Amino acid sequence: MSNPYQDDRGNKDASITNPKGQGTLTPSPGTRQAMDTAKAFLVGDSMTAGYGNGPDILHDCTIAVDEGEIAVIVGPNGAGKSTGMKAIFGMLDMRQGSVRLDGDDITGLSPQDRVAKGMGFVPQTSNIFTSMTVEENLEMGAFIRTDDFSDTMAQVYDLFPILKEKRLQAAGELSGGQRQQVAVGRALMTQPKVLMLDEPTAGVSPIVMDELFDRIIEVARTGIPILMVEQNARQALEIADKGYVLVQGRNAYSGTGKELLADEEVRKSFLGG
Amino acid sequence: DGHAKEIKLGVLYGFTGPIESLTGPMAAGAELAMKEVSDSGMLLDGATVTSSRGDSGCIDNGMAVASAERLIAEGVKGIVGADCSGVTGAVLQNVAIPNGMVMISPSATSPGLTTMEDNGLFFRTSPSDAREGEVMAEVLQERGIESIALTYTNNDYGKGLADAIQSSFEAVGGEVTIVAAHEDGKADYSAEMGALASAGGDLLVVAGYLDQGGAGIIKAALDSGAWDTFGLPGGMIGDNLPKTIGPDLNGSYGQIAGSEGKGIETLIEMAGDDFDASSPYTPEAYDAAALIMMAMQKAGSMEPGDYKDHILDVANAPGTEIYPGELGKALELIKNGEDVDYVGASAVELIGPGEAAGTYRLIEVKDGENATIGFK
Amino acid sequence: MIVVEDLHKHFGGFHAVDGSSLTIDRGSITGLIGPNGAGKTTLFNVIAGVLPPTSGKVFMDGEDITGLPPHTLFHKGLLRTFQIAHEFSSMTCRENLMMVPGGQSGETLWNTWFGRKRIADEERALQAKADEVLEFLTIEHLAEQKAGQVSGGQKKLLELGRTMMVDAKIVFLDEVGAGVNRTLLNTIGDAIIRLNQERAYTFVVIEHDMDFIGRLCDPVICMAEGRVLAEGTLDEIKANEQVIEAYLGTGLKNKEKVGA
Amino acid sequence: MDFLNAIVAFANFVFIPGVAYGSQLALGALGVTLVYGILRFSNFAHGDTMAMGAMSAVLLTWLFQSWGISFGPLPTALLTLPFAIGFTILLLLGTDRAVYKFYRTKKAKPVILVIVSLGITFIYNGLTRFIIGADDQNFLDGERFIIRARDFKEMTGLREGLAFKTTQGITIVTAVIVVILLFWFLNKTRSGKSMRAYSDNEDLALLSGINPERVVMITWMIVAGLATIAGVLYGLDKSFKPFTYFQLLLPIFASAIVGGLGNPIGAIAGGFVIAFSEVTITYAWKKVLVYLMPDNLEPSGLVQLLSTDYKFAVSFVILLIVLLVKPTGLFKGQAV
Amino acid sequence: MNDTMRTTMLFAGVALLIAYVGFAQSWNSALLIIAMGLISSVMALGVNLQWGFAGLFNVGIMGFVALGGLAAVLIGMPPTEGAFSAGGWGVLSALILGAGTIFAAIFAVKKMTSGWLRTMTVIAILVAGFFIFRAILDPAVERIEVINPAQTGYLGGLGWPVLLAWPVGGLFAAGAAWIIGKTALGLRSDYLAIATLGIAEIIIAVLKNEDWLTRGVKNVIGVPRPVPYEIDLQNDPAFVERAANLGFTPVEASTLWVKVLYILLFGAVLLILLWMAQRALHSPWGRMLRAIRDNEVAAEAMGKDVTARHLQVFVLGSAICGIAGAMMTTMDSQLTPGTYQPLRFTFLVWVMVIVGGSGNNLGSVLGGFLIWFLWVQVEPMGLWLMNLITSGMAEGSALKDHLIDSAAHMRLLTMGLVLLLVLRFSPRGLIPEK
Ligand SMILES: Nc1ncnc2c1ncn2[C@@H]1O[C@H](COP(=O)(O)OP(=O)(O)OP(=O)(O)O)[C@@H](O)[C@H]1O
Ligand SMILES: Nc1ncnc2c1ncn2[C@@H]1O[C@H](COP(=O)(O)OP(=O)(O)OP(=O)(O)O)[C@@H](O)[C@H]1O
Ligand SMILES: [Mg+2]
Ligand SMILES: [Mg+2]
Repeated sequence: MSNPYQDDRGNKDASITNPKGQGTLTPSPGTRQAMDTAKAFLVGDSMTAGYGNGPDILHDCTIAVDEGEIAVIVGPNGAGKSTGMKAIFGMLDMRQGSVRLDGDDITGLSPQDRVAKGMGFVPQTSNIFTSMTVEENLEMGAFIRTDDFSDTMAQVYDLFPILKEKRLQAAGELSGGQRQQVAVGRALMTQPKVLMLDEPTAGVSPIVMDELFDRIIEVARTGIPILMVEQNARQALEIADKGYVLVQGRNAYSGTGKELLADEEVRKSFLGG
Repeated sequence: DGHAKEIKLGVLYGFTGPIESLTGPMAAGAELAMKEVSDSGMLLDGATVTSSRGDSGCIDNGMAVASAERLIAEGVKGIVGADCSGVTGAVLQNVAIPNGMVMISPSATSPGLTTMEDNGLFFRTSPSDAREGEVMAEVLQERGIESIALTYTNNDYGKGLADAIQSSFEAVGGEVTIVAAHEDGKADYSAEMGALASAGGDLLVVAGYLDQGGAGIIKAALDSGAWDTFGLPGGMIGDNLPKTIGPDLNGSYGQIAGSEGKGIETLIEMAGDDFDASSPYTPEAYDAAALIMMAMQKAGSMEPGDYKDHILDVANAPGTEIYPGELGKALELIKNGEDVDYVGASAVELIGPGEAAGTYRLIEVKDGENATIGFK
Repeated sequence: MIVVEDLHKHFGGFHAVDGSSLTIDRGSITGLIGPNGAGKTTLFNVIAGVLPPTSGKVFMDGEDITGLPPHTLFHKGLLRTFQIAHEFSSMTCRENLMMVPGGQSGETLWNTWFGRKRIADEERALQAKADEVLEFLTIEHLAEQKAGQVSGGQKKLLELGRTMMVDAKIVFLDEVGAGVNRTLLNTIGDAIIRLNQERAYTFVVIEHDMDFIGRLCDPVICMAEGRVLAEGTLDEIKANEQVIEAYLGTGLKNKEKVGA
Repeated sequence: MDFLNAIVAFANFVFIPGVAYGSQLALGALGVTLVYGILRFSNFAHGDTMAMGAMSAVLLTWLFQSWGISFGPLPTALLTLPFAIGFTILLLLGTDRAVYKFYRTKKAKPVILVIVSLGITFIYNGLTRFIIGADDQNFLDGERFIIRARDFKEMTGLREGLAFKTTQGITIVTAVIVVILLFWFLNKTRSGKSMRAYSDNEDLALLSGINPERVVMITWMIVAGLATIAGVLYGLDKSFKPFTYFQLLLPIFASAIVGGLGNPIGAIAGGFVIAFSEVTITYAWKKVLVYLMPDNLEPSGLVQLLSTDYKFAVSFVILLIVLLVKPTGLFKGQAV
Repeated sequence: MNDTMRTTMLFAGVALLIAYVGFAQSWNSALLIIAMGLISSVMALGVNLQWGFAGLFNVGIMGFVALGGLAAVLIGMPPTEGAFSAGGWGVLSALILGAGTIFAAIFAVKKMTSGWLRTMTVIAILVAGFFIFRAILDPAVERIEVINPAQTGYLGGLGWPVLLAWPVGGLFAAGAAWIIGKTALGLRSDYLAIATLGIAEIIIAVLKNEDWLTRGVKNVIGVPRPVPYEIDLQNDPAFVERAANLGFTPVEASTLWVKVLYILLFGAVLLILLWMAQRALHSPWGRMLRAIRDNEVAAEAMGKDVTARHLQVFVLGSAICGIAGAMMTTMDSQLTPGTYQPLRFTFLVWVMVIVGGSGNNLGSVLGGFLIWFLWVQVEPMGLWLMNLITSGMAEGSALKDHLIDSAAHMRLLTMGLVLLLVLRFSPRGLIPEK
């Protein structure tokens, strides 16, 4: 089991306390798929990781995304998609492998240092401050920014009009889909250099999902790489430049979004036919 | 055999808990008597007496009993203690009686202890509160006080004393406008003061502890201008009170168990700077320890079973009067087969089943000090 | 089966459910769709007794069940899942399922002391059942894992699994699909259909995945702003202008830029 | 005139003491509520932290007095406050380093932290008694009263006096200022918001770039300030005695809870609720009624609802009633 | 296997500590620690049931323990001559009337539609009821309290065998817990805690101030015992002879024997309760409670009646504390309401539960013994520590004297240190929940 001291209730992921994502810096040999990660903007290279003292969840898994690209990770439940995201963000013990951002090795950095380096992340669960108002949630997204962020906030409100309506309401009182919008909005507020989204569209309505994907594409086209996990895999892969299929913590398939969509095997096993 | 023996006496007080600030001097008082006897070399052919302290917690039966058991285990031959009436009863019943251990409490004043089954093992050098009530009523009457408001610390001591004061005062024709309890160590006494002030009265009698709620009550009364003189029973008499309250206390008066000058003054002198011998129950503590040792001498044995029957002998007349500082002399007299009448620091006179008859020193606060203005 | 009459639920001045009336037929699989914040979950919560309604009534089989506590409704055969997974995090996944059935004799203190044999028998049966469900959900390897330590999607599966542990009359599923792998979701859909056909469960399903809704549900109810906007078959709903505007949208604007 | 007398009597014995005591409780409750709100556990050591802070102020006051420094009509202790707060900050940060940090990184359950803070209480308590002794210490100097009861009577010619102490005045003013500052800090400043964010969702706070150790540090520093101020003001008004500070914990917690844990405004309101329920319900109305009623209707008894023995019980009954109506306190507190 | 080893080792360790006291100090002390350890374990078991099983934060243990103590007095003490005829009926009718008032008020709340009229009616009922209650109660109480106030001044008890008081103490506590649970169990975490804390204070306030019931702060002394008195044993030639045969002096033998008897009684109670708790925990019932503790909303949706279960556990746990309280008062053979302090009777028990390992019954038992051991043995440890520290200092130096004098204050400090050390090395308690 992960951490014996931990309060199992609520979102208290013990692994996050790992102050520095320790790990050896030797990249392990190649993955099954030849991937050109050398010059990718953000790459989690040959990651092997697990929670606390538990078993390895990720096995020599590599995920990379390049500037202006959208990379989508798909896979069955429990495959290690979220774990991979957390590993890239330094939220758990990396046992092997490295993470590089824009050429720098950041394997040893703490999550908040990675934020400072310009990484933005929307976790899958507990991704909002429930007791704070919507507006404060967004402000917290801009915590590390020292410039005036009212423009960005206006953009977020533009994207998710419902949030503007509810901006003085405690985020915990929102509906499931609205919370998701707050979560994504919070990450956008950071104006990150790279954006990582763990199932951003879970629970949002079709119309908002479309808006969201639109926006993601727009963001990506401004040059910001986007790495996201999606279960709405078909829509996601359609807009993806790169797709990864994870199975049991390993890279099972990867290719462009189109390639994966075209692959019969992938479609049947992972995209629901 | 002329060989120096060592006798251990237990000192069982609440070193922690609500009267923790009284117990330091009390223990020192008892230990002073032991030192005096040891130095004299007269007890049972030159025995030295040492003390072994135990914490009664004042209000924690479990702890008190455990500490007492420990003292027994250490082989004490008598216990000076306990302090608060509640734990005294518990220790007496659960430890002293079963082990046949003599206990002399300097400060357990509850009338309830008077009649408790004790197999002749329990004594106290402080009078029962019933007596103090009478004395106080007389004092008040002499001063022309017609009505009092009465507040007491909410424990057996305070309650017993308040009952005694109330009934005695009413018996001499006084009026008690209100009897209100206060809890010690509480953060605020405005509520009590509100009720007391509303009831009114010529004087506010505070049957509490001077460095517990009692002081807080007096402060609250002075602050709100409800009273400026106070009646102070024994628990409120001590140097600390004028010191903490300041000049406003001048003119307040009361009484404390204690004898005419000589005994207590000698003790104060003996204590010097080491501890405050006029602190409540410190003289009584000294006397309690002294009594045990003199009874041992009289019995020619340090076993509680042997000397328990001699305590009343040494405490009361006839015999040569013995004051603090004269323990060596007393032991010598006893050795020579002569009678002694131990007066000690608190004018010990044991009555009934072994409790002090009670002489009281009348006190008035003058110029920020407790001045003795008479005896009763 | 379930009739909701002019139901209102207000949070302060905000009308989350604002006069909804709807009927859920016995044996149907009713889809409930609508934009985020339309009041779907709130409606569920009111029906399931988690929230007291501001006004309005809920009937089940003609019986007024308004405001009955959830545990009573459970015993009447009304089950629900939670949109945001509510797992019992310090218990294993298997225990998460085994705790569900009501009336276990081992839930009475007396029996825990003096009825060990009976409990043991029941437990064996329960465990077999739980393992079956776990297997169906493809998470049998997690049986001994603490539920707090499984992936987000797996938690949703557990949510669903709990409703499969007992014989329910009506099951309210609040976005079981969100976060669940689509291939698995298809299997789940099959199971729902099977339960519906073989065991005559009635389902009410909130989902934002139109494929899923389309495959399972008839009729479909679309809510918006606390009211029922439209009702009918999915095709009818899809054709409804208001629904398109409020909910479905018209697809990606930026799509053509992809891969450009 | 009688009417005025009644009002003055009421003000003197109920209103002013109630407000002063309420402010004292409120200041204490602010500290408790802050720890609860941000570090998410009930800090039992708060009473003894107050004692520690007050003790350092007492010692410093003595030092200052021996140097002949005074603060005019105000108590010297106020001059020592900054230094005493500094000491308490060091103390708390040290304690956090040595003790709490470990459990924080282990993500221990709140109840473990509660018990740990009980251990800290024992240690602080022992230290205080060890350093300064168990006795009462009076360290108030300067002008004791703003208005004395006697002066008031002379001034107004009323039969009832009204006393208003300097310490009461200072306490009330301080409480108001502190709560405004705190409220502003938590709700309007970046640091304050980051503290609330941390308390809400620690993991997400990390992802927003908030440095948790900094949040914890700021929290303890504010708590140290609050505890010292509360402890010193209380000590000035009553007197400094280590044991009472432990006892003070109970009404302080009651205040924080009635108001709603984690909510500064609630702490203030709670302090007054507890203080006034103690003072008013057990008040004997005789004195007031004597002034108000015509002579023939004067009450014979004390007109007291309950004896003061039950004042503590009464305040808890009120607390219960409040909680039954509002389960998380008057101002919607948090619950872990 | 490993876990069992660890548990066994820990218990063996505590046994060793106690044995050490036996050898180094006296067996009387050691047996006393065992007896009080047993009582503490029972209390810890009750709290563990509430917190460890169901997550109910009860900080009112003191009140339930005191109610148990009250039972010992009401069952065990002889009735006071004439007290009942003097005021017993008055008190009884006042109490019935008081209860009636409250029911009337509840009835009004339930039956009337809300509005100012209802509020006024309820207030009117309560106020009127209160004054009538006082009008009947006060004179009756006065009549009881004047009967020999120095010795009795209260109703006295039934004069029944005091062992009966144990279950009755449990019932008292259970009754109180039921009322509290009915009203306050809707509260969560620390709010429930402070509510229970307050109720405990109220119970103590009643015991302290209602002299007719318990003599208040004047204490009831001499509650009869279920075991023989040492003195009687010492005067019993057969006993003395048997003791002599075993090589004991009569005093030693009698004091030890009495304690052994108490230990057997307490041990039996603990074993029965422990067995019941263990069985309950490892059963669907325990599973249901854990589910409720983890997530009430979901448990409720899965058909578990959370309120009823909470009430059940709260009542059971409190009853266990009540039994422990009765046992303790029986052994002390006196009820001293002033001694009930939250620190000693509530927080110390919590420390036992947490240090032992919450959620684990064996942990609670271990915690009960260990913490009680420390509570009474830490003082000599503190003194020893001080002597050690000061051993190098000059005789009679002021600092040395100060340090030695402060030794008693070191108890709390040492206690705190030990507590922190244990929790440091075993943050989930010594025997953690699995
Ligand atoms: N406790 C609350 N206090 C205030 N407003 C609330 C509360 N709960 C929900 N709301 C509001 O009620 C509205 C309906 O919420 P509900 O959760 O029912 O939406 P939904 O239809 O389930 O949406 P989604 O598809 O996003 O889950 C939302 O606008 C939400 O902000
Ligand atoms: N906190 C945790 N402690 C221990 N194991 C965990 C924890 N969280 C997840 N796991 C395990 O790690 C594996 C991968 O989980 P992860 O959350 O990465 O899956 P995922 O691919 O994101 O799945 P999903 O699509 O369901 O979100 C799962 O088998 C899960 O049981
Ligand atoms: Mg995931
Ligand atoms: Mg919803």
